[in-house]
Amino acid sequence: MDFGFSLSPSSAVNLDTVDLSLFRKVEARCPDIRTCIGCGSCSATCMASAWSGMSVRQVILALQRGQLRQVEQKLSACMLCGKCTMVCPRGINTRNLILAVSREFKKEEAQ
Amino acid sequence: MIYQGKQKIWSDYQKEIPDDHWFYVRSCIRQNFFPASEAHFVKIVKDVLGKDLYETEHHTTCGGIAYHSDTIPQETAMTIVARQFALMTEAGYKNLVASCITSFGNYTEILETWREFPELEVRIRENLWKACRREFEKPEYVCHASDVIYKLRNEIAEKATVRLVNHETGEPLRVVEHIGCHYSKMFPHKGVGGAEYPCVLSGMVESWGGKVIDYPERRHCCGFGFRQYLVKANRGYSVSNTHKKFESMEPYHPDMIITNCPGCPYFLDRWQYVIAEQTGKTYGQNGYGIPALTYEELAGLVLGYDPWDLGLQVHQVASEPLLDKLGIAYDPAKKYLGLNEKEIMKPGLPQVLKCC
Amino acid sequence: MREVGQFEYFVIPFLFGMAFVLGYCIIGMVRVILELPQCDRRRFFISLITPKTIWKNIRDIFLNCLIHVKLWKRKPLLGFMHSSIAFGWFMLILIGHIQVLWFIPGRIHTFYHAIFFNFFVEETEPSVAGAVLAFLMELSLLLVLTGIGLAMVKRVASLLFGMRRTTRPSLLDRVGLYSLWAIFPLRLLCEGFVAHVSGGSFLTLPLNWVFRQFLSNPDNMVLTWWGYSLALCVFMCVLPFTRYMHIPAEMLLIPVRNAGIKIRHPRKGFAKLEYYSCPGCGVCIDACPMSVKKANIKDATVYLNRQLRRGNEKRIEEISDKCLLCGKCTALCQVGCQGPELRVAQRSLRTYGLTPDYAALPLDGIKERLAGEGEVLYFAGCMTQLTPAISRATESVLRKAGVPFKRMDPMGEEGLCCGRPLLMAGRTDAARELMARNRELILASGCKTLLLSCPICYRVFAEEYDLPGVRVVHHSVYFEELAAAGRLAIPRLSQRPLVYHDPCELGRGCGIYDEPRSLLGRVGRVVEGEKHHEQAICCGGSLGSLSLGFDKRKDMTLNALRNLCVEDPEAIVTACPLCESSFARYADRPVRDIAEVVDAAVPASAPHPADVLAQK
Amino acid sequence: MKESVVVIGGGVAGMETAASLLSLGYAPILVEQSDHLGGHVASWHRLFPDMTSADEVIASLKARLEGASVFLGTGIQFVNRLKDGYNVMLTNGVSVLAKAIVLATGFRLFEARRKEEYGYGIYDHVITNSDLENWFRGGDDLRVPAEPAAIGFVHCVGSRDVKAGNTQCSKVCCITAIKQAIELKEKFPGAEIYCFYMDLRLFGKKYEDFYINAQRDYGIHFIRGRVSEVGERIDGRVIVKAEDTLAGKPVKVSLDLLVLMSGIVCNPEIAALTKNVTLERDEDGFLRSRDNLSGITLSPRKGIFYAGTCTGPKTVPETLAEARSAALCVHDFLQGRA
Repeated sequence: MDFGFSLSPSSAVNLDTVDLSLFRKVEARCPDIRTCIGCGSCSATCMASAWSGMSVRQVILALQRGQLRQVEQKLSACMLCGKCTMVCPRGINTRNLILAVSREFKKEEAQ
Repeated sequence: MIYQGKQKIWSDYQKEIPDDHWFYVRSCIRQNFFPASEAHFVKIVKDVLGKDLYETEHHTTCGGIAYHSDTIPQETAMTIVARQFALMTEAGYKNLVASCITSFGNYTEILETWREFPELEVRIRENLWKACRREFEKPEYVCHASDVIYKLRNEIAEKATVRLVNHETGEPLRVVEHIGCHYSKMFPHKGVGGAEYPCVLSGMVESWGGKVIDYPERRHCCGFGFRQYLVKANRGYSVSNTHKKFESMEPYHPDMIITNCPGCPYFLDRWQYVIAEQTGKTYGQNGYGIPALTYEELAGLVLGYDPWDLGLQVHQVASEPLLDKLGIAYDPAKKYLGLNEKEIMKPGLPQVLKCC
Repeated sequence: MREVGQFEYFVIPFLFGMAFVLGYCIIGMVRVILELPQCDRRRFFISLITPKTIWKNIRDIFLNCLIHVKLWKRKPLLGFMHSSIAFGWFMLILIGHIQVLWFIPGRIHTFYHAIFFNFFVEETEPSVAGAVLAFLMELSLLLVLTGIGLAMVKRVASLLFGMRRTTRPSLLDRVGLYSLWAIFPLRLLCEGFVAHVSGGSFLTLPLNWVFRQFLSNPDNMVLTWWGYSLALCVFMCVLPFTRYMHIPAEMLLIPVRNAGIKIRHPRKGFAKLEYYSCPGCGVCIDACPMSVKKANIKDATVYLNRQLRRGNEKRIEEISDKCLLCGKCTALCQVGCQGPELRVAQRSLRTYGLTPDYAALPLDGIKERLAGEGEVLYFAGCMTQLTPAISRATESVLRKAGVPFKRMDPMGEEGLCCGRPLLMAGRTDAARELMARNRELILASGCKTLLLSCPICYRVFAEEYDLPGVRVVHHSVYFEELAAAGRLAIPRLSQRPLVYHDPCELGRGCGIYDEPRSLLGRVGRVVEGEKHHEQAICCGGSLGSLSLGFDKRKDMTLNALRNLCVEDPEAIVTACPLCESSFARYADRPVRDIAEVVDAAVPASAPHPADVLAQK
Repeated sequence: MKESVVVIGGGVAGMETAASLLSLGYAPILVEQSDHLGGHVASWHRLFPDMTSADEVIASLKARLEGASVFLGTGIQFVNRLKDGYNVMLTNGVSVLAKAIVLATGFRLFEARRKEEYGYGIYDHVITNSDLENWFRGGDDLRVPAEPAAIGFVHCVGSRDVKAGNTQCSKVCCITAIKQAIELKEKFPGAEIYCFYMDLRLFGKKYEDFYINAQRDYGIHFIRGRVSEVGERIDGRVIVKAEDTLAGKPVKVSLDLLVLMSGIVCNPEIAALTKNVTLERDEDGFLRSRDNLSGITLSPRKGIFYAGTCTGPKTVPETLAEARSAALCVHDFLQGRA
């Protein structure tokens, strides 16, 4: 029956059931992903963030929360210029991280 | 769960509830959806327990729905409430009892606001005088009707003919108690047992022999949320809230839900039908739903009133499985007979949710 | 006694080894040529019949394979060691064949007569030609033996040969090495035994005299010939599986490279030739800036080549990702093995689940802003955004020189990356897409000159972009031109010593060494670090490395700084924003970009030379 | 005869003050209400940042108290102001006349039960930082499961919280939570550990290193967001809800153990102590120093001094340094120099 409205999926992240497989794979290639403190320097300095929403910080977070579609969306315009690596206060090798994510990412799993 | 821990919290939130002489204000929603509940509240308090409860046909809405739906300014709501107080003062009462949780919250909020901003009270007094030449005294006590039943729960238990146990197994029934948001979430000290582990309803359940279920989403709103339901575009959000609660309580296999708010029994009841239609899922046993009752209906049941007199037939979820568990006799043929055995017509049956 | 034409069984091991190694190399060569893409193959064949390249090939093979000129330049002793073995051996083979042709021309087809010549002949030295040939043979043998002797010394004291670190040979390498070492002393022994019969020269004749003092039965000497033949056999049989494969591989590598072919696939064709041409000498270990940390030694190009031969995928990946792509290993490598290109090719093999999409870039808006005619278009680049002093100084110098310009990527506005970092990461397709967009913008700007601050950008714009009518120039070159043309009035300030650091991409990458120095020389006294020009040491900040973390780079930067400060310069000047940031992090003295130094030197109020002329 | 100085409170602040006074040549009288010295530190297991054993710290402090008069199990009946000093009446009937008193009355741990939504004392697997230390010390605690798969820490319980009546930062909880998280991870390497924080305030020496280690080497997850509520699941695990503020999304997780980082709040008993001799208190309830920059150990009253956390949350090294400073102030005062 069409009520004109329907159940909306929860926006909450459930850490009990969250799919961390991609995060674990990326973590294995790039363990310093864990040390992100979410300061946002990477996004602030990003040449692509202004026109694409690119944000390494959000990618790291999305990986840890299993939100694979956001990973794709937030990484789509990376030019690998390395500014984020230059500014990261924790010395995270963000380029390596981006490449690791790009390699391990599987489009079909993100659906 | 450490029960003693909860008792300790409850002891911190002992609310003073007057014994007698109440000025009763009804609920807009309940008068329409659960008229028998209010009628039985009056009946139990006045006739069964012999207390003094005063009502006047001159009282109006408290303005709560309009206030929470952002359609009237606060000052208007305050002036409406001031008029209720004036009616109470004129009738010579000092203890206000609201049937509606939102009204109760509204009264409490307004009194607290006046306490913080006395100049506002002065202005409202002027407004009221200009509008209808009335004056008021603030109530000494503001209670919710469920506070009164809570206060009288042991007296009711003494007179009870039915206990909240499965009459076949002797096991206490598993009861979900759902407290209206405006009862104590705004002012925890104004509710019996505070906001986190309120015991206004659990006290009744335990006193009448049932067992209260503590499930993770017990604090969650029923889904009404005023704007969430009243604006159709938001209704998906409303039903999703309710769905979340049912998913959370499901593993506990509750036998029933009791509520003390106008909206809650309505939404916890009706949305079970919508969820069943949309997801194919039901939460009671054998395809039935979980009956969601008002505390007055429950009090009426334990006192031995006829389920159809209590208005259980106006619920979407069939209450027969519950009545069977309790061992309460009922006549299925009379379910849809109204006052004076007048046919009130049988509703159509839903596709998924099993109803009798 | 013995007669020419008599067959001796001891030649069989040699013949077997020879047949094996020849067969292996021919098959390998055919495979490599077949693996070349068709266009490259055609190009190769054409080069083989082009006189210019023929001559170049012969010269290169002679100079590189036999004389090892690069090693001579690096350390004469090391060069001598290698060329004495290679050239000496070559001469032994060559003269051996001349001897056969001279004395027993009918046997030239047998292969082995040239190798075991002295066994099969008698009395060769009485003739003048015979004596000269014998003398030359033994001179060559002496040369080889000297080389072998030096090689033995080198194994225990490599530092004498200018090598701090050298590779650890594998087991087969050792077998090859010891058999190689054994061949020539055995040959001396063999020929010493028979010198009284075959004739000989200054080495074998005295040796023969000594032997005959205590050796009665001359038949025993057949065993030594067996030993000699077996040593050759062992060497040739293990050769394809050892570093000595570089001997045949390099002979093909040189013509293929001279044909102008580039690495396209890390395992096929040209790349295969490259890693088989690696002699495993380990020069690249000392060359590699990462080698300051012991943990990185195994990531030098020589190990990449070794792993590529072995097919150890995990290590290949690791080594490929770690490299800074500074290019110093190639600059020092005697066979010119292109370590960085091999690694980039390896990186480009990967498949990615995420492909970038640059469609959202607001191209039209930028085009509108850039529209103009004939101005200099200044592209500061991503890294310069983090070192605004460079772009500010560049703009200021342009203004002082009266050069009208437009900024392609103003601070804080939408900017594009040049595409080089993507290329370095092997993401060629994405890089091409990005480059196409940049190209569109540059062409839309109507500029005639594209000025770059960053050598990373400069290299890709210069090498990979197709920008007709646009001159791509790095600011160090451009400013030098302005100064030379008198458009920048730089008063010679002082004799203060300034060291110039060659950024990898500008120096080794694009061969620009002189202009920055000459520009800097207008401001102060240019001093050099211990290593400079093509031997300059990477600052450690390179974008080339994918996996090297920040904490792993500090030692490299410190080492590069130590190298730059040997002359105790007042300041370190470079021409790359990345080098500047890397050095500034740890340096104990000011680190400046050349643009900043020039800007500070040109007086702000100096009238523009053109204006001065106009007033006159 | 040596001059007597009354030191009220036998925690690390009181002990260090008394020890310093002793070596300055005074006769300190150390009064402690409980039956042991060491205060809160004595109930702790190991101390950041060097994982020093708390018992060792207390033992070395005790050793330096040789010769001081220590009254254990003794409270203060009243303090009266005399013309030239104070009369301190102890609950054991002893009356002491002293020119100087040092208050080292310390703090209380926030009563975690008051944050009802976290269910301390109600849910089976919710404990406090101090319960956890007790467990580390070998104490039994049935609330700590044998093999937890997931453990959570809630920072700022009762700190920086108007609703809890405490707006101050307790200063030590961030680093304590990280220390305890690492200790738990060492005990239960298979467990996922989540720290829910509002801000991480890792100001002290080596604190940031602790934080990086916790992230990098122990894989502890830090989620920026305050836990809103805790519920109990049917299997007895607790379910924690918060907002992941960096993601802007609600987050929930089921845990086998939840540790509440109870904050440092003022010691309410100060009120009784200062009945006859009024000492002003700050809005947060802690004693008000003469000034917060150079006179933190000075009370506004002549002859009364403060040491340690009675003036606000402090770390152990800060407390000890302040105790020594208080002893010196007493010395200056008794020498007539201040």
